[in-house]
Amino acid sequence: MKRYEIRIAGFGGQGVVTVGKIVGAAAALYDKKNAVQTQSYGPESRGGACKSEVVLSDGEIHYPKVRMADILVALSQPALDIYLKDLKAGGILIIDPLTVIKEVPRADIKVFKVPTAEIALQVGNKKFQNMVALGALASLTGVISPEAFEKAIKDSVPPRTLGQNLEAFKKGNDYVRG
Amino acid sequence: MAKGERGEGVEPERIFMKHPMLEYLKESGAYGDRFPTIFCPGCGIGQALNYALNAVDHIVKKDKIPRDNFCFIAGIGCSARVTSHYLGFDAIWSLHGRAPAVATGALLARPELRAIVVTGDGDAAAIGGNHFIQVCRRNLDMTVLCMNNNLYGMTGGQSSPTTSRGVPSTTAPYGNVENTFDLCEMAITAGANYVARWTTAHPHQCIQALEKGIRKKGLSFIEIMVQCPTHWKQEPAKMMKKFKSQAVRFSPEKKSEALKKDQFWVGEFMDRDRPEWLETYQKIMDRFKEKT
Amino acid sequence: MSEVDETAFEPLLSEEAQKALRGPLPPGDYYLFGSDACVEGAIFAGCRYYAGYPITPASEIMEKAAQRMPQVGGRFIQMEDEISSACSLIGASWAGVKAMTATSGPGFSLMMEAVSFAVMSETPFLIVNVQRPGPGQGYITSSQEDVMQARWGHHGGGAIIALAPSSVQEMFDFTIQAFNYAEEWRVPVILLADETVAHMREKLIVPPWEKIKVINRIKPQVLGIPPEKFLPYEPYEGKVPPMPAWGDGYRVNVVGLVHHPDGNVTKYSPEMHMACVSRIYQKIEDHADEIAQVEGLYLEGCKNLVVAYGTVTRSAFEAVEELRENGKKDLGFLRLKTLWPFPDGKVRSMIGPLENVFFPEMNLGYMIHPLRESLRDRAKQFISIPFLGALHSPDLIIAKINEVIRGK
Amino acid sequence: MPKLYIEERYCKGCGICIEFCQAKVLKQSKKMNSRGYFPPESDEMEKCKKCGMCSLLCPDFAIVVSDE
Repeated sequence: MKRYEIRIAGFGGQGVVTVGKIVGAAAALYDKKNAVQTQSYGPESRGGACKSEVVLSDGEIHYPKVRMADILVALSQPALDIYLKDLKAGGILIIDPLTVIKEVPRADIKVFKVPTAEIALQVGNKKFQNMVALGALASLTGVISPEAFEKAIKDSVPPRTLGQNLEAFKKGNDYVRG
Repeated sequence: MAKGERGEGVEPERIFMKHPMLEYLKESGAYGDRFPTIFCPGCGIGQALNYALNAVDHIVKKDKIPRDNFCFIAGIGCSARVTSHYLGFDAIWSLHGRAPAVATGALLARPELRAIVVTGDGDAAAIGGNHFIQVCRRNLDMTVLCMNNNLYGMTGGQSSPTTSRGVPSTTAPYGNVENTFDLCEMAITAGANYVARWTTAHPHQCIQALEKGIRKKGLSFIEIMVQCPTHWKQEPAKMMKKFKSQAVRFSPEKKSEALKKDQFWVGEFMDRDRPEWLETYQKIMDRFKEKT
Repeated sequence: MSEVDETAFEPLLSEEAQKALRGPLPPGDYYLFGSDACVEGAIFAGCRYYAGYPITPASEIMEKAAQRMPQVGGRFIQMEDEISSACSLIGASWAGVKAMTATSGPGFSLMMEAVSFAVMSETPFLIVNVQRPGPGQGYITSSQEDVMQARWGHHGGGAIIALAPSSVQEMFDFTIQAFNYAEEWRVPVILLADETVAHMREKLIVPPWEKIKVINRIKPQVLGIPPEKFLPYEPYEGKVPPMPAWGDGYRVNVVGLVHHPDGNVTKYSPEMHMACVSRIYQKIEDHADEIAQVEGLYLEGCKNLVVAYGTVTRSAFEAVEELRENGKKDLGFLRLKTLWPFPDGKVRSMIGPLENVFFPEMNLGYMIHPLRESLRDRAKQFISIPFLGALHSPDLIIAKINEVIRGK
Repeated sequence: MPKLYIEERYCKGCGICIEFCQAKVLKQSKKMNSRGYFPPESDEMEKCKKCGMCSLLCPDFAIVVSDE
């Protein structure tokens, strides 16, 4: 794998950075790949624009950010509007149809509509939305092993909510597969 | 010429007894004399320093605290000049108003140090106001000695936050239009454990307050009203006598009494035992110590 | 009264966490946050005092320090502002402890007063500047706009040392190196990080501890200099003066006024002034080539050169690799690991005659000035590639290089 | 009789010691010191109470009284 680029974008508070963190940790620690995760956000603690990027490679990673994404997870309409153009032809787009309401204006990509917030509510809390998205992302990229993901999730979430996080992850995983 | 004990050079030839506090001062060094001090004739800062050294002397002798545990930390201004190169202690003549911050760093790095912050009214009440307030709030184990001469001396007699209303100065030629700060009240409100005010005309009280302050866990604030004969254009001894007549001995019962114009309270305003920063933090550090 | 969900801090208080973290990071592979790597590097270097004031994007360093300092026997304090944070480092350093703070643009401006004093009083400490764009509040993304302020921001003469890390590994390594510089040269050192590298997660390899070099200041008692013979500002073997700690019995008077080697400040003369200030300038600038680190690649016979530092190195290097793959074999690459003192002699010794020098910077072209001075007769053209608010994409650099080289 | 020592090089002739001497044994010298100040002197030291006030109040660490 030369260079695989993942971008997750949405509102602050949706857990976008956590998704990036887990993807990077799974790849770097448990799948022995090189991974660089970066993030950027506005001045707001909650509700502003927020994105997280992960670059994976078997070789050394120089430029740490996304040049042309292989996969884009857009959890808000503005996020899609800004980053859609930087998605590779043939790339994967995951959106939440609840918050991304407009038609996706590109035909050369694979679009997956995952109602992340709704599924998260089934698990018990909207805040597991990011884990649903992560589940979908994990299943669709296929570059990182599911075991690595599970271990990385275990490292990053409080033990008390681990069960729910894993459940949300699995539901997201299943949703795009089924 | 005899080699000085801590000489870094040469001490002046002396055929007679020297002032006992010179033991704690550097009269000269390898690159020449340091004494006489830079202060104007009759300046109260030399006296306040004299009292502070007496207090340290008592503590070194009575409490068996090593002299070299003491460090003097000052900012800028006439008051700060005592740390410029006269002291036979570890000392720093740091930045204007920042002495409490420098002392904070020193104490957190080496808690066995006895930090004495030497400051003035401009240093503590104006440019270093917030540092002073915050260090009182943290109640760090240090002694803040404020030499209050009610103006900026080194820069040429400008108004300070403690200059009385209506009083003219080089920066208030038509009279000071501002209200004044009571630094002791501020220290109490901010959380200092021990707060006292005296004047240069109360040498024994000053020494006692300083001794008590140094021994006290937590922050001690001792304000000494000092005369600036140069800028107030008065005889030093006359100013000291005026201090004595204006100073009203404080007691909690008298607190509500109104003071006449030009009068001010002196005495011990606060003596309490609120938790001190270093002790509190030590409990956190102890959590991580290997349990034996 | 404020209430806090204490469960959020539970992991920190668990038995396991308390057991695991009582020293520096053990050797091994980690996947770490840039800010955390910086704190771990500092702890490894022996830093046991952290004072700071929160500011985006540097707060994460402070938060990590708050967690780690008491675990390793150090102390952490949240000060009332950046002025006092930096000033408290002076006190901590003179009390014998390696000390640091981290801040960003506006806070860095406030720290300049303490830097100036530390330069004069030869007080070692570390300031990490996680650069954000300015002027004013600017923004909270990435920037390299404080590179000149780091060197020239403090009033008066003298010199400092500054490094620019570009990866999580370097946030660890350079922090240790920065403390080594500070201790060796008795000078405040500035780590010019930026938001990108501070908020980046990447692999960190901690080598076996004995492989990491840690330098400590030289104390007069170690050299056998007794207090009565000790001159606090007399350089030892022509380098820097030994530095006792307060409480050691050396009775040092630390001053910010120009001084004689014994600390005397009243016997003033222009000669003494010149001697005092030129020494603290020369101890750094005269050793620039010894201190500064430069890394070159593909320099043999190169006609065009790309120069970069900090995180932009990564964009620039990716651009160079891609351009070389596409046939531009005469493209060389130079990377400044340290920015100050500027390694004039070193750079000149590495570079032959050139056509173009390209210099991408996350500012409007600052370090290009000392570089141009250094290579004044070596290159025909110096081309700044400025970008603000975010890391350059390699495509931006590639486009500029193609435009210039093709346009000839 | 107590003996008075004045470090003339340090004395700035401020007069505080003279003014606050409890036994009133100090007076201003007629002779200027090398810096142009008039240090204190005494010709009635037998009346000195050795209270130490002069030493304590001296801003310049220039005066001290001892037994002899």
